[in-house]
Amino acid sequence: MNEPQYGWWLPPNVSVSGDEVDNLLNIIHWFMLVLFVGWSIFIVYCLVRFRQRPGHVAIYEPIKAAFSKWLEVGVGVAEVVVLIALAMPAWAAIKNINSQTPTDPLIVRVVAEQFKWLFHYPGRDGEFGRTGAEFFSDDNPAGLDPDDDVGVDDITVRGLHIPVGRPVIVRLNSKDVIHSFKIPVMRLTQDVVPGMEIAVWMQAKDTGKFQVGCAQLCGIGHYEMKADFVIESPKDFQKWLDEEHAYLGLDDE
Amino acid sequence: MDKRPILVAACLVVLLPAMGGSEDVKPWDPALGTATITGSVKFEGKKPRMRPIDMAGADEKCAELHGGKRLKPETVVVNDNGTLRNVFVWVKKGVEGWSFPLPEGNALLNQKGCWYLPHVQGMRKGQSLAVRTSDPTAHNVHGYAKVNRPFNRSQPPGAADIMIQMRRDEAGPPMKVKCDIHPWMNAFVAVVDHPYFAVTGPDGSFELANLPPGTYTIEVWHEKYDVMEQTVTIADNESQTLEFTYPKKK
Amino acid sequence: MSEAHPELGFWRKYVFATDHKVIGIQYGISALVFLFIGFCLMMLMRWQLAYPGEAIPLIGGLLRESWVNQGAMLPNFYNQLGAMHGTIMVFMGIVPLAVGAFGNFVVPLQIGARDMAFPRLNMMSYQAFIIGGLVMLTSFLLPGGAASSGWTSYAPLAVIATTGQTFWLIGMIFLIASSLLGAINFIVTIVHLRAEGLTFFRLPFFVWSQLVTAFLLLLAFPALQAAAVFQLMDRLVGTSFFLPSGLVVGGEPLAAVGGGSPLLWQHLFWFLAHPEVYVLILPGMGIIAEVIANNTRKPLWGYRTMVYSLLFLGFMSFTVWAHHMFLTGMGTTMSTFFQATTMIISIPSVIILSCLLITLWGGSIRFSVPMLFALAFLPMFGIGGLTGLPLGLAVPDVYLHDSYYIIGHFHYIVAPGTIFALFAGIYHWYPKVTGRAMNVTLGKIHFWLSFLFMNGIFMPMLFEGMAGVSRRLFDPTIYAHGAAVHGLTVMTSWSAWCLALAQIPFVINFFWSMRKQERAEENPWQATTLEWATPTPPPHGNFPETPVVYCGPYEYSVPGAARDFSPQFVKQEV
Amino acid sequence: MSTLDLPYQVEPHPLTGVTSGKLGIWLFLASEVMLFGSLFSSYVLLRVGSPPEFWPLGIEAGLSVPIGTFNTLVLIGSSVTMVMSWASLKMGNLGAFRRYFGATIGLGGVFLLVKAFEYSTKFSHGIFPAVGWPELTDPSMFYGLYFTFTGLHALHVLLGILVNLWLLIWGAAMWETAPERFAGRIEIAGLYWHFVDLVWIFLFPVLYLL
Repeated sequence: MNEPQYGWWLPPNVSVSGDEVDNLLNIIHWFMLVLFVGWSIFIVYCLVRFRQRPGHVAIYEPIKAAFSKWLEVGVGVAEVVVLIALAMPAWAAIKNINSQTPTDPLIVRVVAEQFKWLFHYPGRDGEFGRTGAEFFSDDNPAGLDPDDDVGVDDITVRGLHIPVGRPVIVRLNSKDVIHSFKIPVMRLTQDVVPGMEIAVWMQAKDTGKFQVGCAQLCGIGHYEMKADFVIESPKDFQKWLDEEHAYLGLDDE
Repeated sequence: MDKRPILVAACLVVLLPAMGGSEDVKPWDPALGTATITGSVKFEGKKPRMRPIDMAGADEKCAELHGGKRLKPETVVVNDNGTLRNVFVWVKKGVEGWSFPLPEGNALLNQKGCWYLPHVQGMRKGQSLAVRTSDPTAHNVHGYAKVNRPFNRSQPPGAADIMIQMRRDEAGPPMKVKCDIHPWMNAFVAVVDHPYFAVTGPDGSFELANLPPGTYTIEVWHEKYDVMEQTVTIADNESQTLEFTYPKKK
Repeated sequence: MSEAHPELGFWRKYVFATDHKVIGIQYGISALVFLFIGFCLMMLMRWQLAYPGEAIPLIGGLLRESWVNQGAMLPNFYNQLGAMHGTIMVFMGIVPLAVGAFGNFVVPLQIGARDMAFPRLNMMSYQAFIIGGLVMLTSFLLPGGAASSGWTSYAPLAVIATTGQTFWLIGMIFLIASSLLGAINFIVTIVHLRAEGLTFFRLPFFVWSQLVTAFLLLLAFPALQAAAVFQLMDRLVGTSFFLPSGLVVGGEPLAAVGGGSPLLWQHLFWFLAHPEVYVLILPGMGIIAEVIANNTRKPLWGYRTMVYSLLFLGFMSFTVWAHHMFLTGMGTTMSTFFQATTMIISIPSVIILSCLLITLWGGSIRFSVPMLFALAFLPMFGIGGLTGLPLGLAVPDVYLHDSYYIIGHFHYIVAPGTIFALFAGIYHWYPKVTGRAMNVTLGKIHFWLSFLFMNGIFMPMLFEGMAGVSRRLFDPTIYAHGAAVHGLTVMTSWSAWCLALAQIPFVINFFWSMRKQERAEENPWQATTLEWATPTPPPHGNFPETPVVYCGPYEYSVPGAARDFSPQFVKQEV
Repeated sequence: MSTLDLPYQVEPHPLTGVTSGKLGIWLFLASEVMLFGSLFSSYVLLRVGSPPEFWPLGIEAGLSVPIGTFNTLVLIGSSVTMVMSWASLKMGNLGAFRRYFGATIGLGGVFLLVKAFEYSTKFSHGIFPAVGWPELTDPSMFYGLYFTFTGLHALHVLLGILVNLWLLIWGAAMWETAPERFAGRIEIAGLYWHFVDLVWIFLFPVLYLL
């Protein structure tokens, strides 16, 4: 587990699809910087050369309209390029990733509530127990049907653990208000809207211990709505699952 | 959000004591308190499984105080002797005639290791509930009072106790207290205007001592299995034993 | 019949005034006060962000015990401050100042009208505005405090929030009514009451910007009105337009029928709120255009192009709202559409900006105080626009959405952007309003300090956003990446407090000049537009004799002309 | 009043061909169109989003089509009398104007009374904006939308009635001083009234029939 380094620019990226985002961000910001510096130079030059002083008079129409159309056209073109050449493909890529069902994904059900995350893994049997809004209660935060034996071995924890390299599908649900599932190191943000289940897809390329946060104001405890985000080697992940299973205390019955 | 039921309830509770107040209320004479009601609350059938709570994933500061151990919700705690813990027992009817002196001090609700201690407690009307934090992390105590005034207060580490005075009876059902920041934290506080209440403990028994002779309606309440009641008539220096059994027979 | 006006009593003259100039001043004063209040709320928040959990100095002890713990701020208070800061600044500060104050005072003068088309309607819209504002402020006195669900008031959070939200909605309905009445008034005034010879393409750019703004207000606000009615119903009557079934709040099922849609609120809200963004910026652009033309002593470059861009901008602003909702799980096609429209809408803004830039070329630039603010506006607005680029594209937005980056972005547009434009306007038209010019030295101090600290506030936010810090966090240091940039947070806070100090010269200047400064002559800036054709300050009825317009708005340095400015209202012998 | 007599209060503006007041009311109506437009699009969004079994036809939900139809006719009638009143004013017949205009107000009142009756029957059956369909606890927006839409519309009608009353009782004094201007005001009031009528003509089928 390497200690993540955070700075004044993008945090470390541990997502396989994150590089695309980072590249786009960096390219756009270089483009912005160039444009801005260009403007500034132009302004400063004008301010010096055309400052009001004795003997200097303004020119009624210094430039024919033909000139400097290129500037606007240039900007327009640049934006179209960014849009068509970079943004659309990247978005399409990510969306496709989301839409296609990856091979052997780990499925995690997430229940957002004021003001914590709850992560729901299928147990040994590999399938989720029946859940429903009517089952939610203080001792049953995942909304599992108590009469459904499939759910007995399900694992409900407050921290998100995923194995490195394996595709993970996160099914986002909210109990109460709109939350937003944000993992900066995965370059991932997705609103969690009550009344609808939204699935997002992610794949880690590196291990480490990070944080999940909430990015949509959800009330008094919004700032405290965080959870551990642990990326482990498949072996450690399996070990963790076994520990969690042990906590359920099913075997000693 | 629909606040109307709360309002209606509040109005009723404002009015009812006012009406009831018309009958004369004598100051309580301790010499009369000679009778005792004891009993226990049994639990039958398959006890529901409580899932262990993983605090560490959300807030390490909470888990630290429990070592590696995982707590389970105190919703249903069945003692080894087959009795049910955290049941609130109180005299619902029969002691209206007296006004009892208030005990010194406040009722304490302590937050320790992101856990409410005690889970269920009774207190006297007019007393204050002192909500204390012994935790290195922030809490937000949220009282879902239906009769008293609801409260919702943040409590950063090291903050002073939050005092909430209970001006009205609220025992049927007791008010729920939750921490907004740590959703697994919940507790129940019953407000009664006489000293005859108890909460079943590790042995599932209760005792209501120093009762005057008379006829009483004893009510037991459990957060999951709701209420039951029995009526008992008791004479001077007499002691009677009551048996309650959860879950209720259909 | 009305040529002889009876002298009006105090009430009719200042309180129930129907004269557009008095109403403009009323708007101006109230809006400045609201701006100041909103700014104070923000300074409180900055303390919590810079020094989380520490007692607020001086006033910490005086605040309500439900808001602070031993003087240190509590989260619910922070959320109230956040929500009300946004609301006050947008709906009660900038729009009333830009549209209500400048629009009311300047537009009729610039088009040579005697007053707004509906003077009493004008009075009513001011009164609706002030009522709405007071309702908003009084909500702080409620037991649960003011609205705390952000200025966007997203459902379901806002629906289950405390009573403050109800006040917010009612206040908002008043503010909307005010804006609608105002918008109608502006459009009719500009279309009908232009002086003889003042054709549309002889209108000053400022008037154009007000016209487009009025249309945006007129057509965008009703959506929020509908949304507000729905949310009021949800809160008071118990309907569930925005509440889906099976909500569980605090472990208890919510007592509502359900079946509603939380996203409906966002659609209605942003359908207003995106045009609203342009309502915030367009009048500013108009002021800047006036000031730049006047201080470069030459016509605006590409005046017609700018006007067409303006119209295009206004139209397009209705087609981009959902780029605020990329993360609500909308489909690829929709997001692609809204990305495209967002890119398209950026082009006219770029055109207007570059027209203003190019106008500098070949001018004879006079560094008056208004011009300083105008010159600062150009790069600041530039940054604001550029940082909008990554947010308009879905992929980077997925990362930057609801982070400090977006806060930096829109604040660069409205704070060093619009607010600088408004300052430019104040310095530019102050002589017209009071008859006295403002002190230049104080003005320059005010400018340079404000310029410095504005950037000190908002530049760090962009970096915090890149570092992944979410907005609206009571204590960002909870997160590792938040703690890493805490230094920037502290810098922001100190800049904010210094910015407050930097306004002192302005306040002194504002009141001192009213009494002490020497009288300004009728046309101190040697400007060409109609407002300078009236006596200063203008009398009731504005123009002694109705003016006639002979030429375009910015006839500066006309070759062969006697002076370097040829006013619209003076016949040129050529 | 201390306001100046501004141009184009009586004579139309050469560019737009209408008086300032008329242009103003058209703009106001435009914003009203946006208001009800957003209401209707919300209706569509909510209806599409909810399963059909939770979305009754007006009849199934217990709305009475005859009463609705009657109210529709009442409003249309009031629009007609509104036109007549304006016409008679143009012909300089103040008495006829008073009669027709009064009739318009009266019909508006009838509409509101009928609506009040409809509401009260709903309430007496325990039907409120906050209940679902067919079971009162089922997730249905129908009654919420019904009460919100008709309520807002009723408010518009009420506003119209009040303004018209003012014009009839006090405003008519202007007939002596500035008849043209007064006729203009009546025309404006008429435009608003026709709009309110039009809204109902949309509301009626959407809520009662579809």
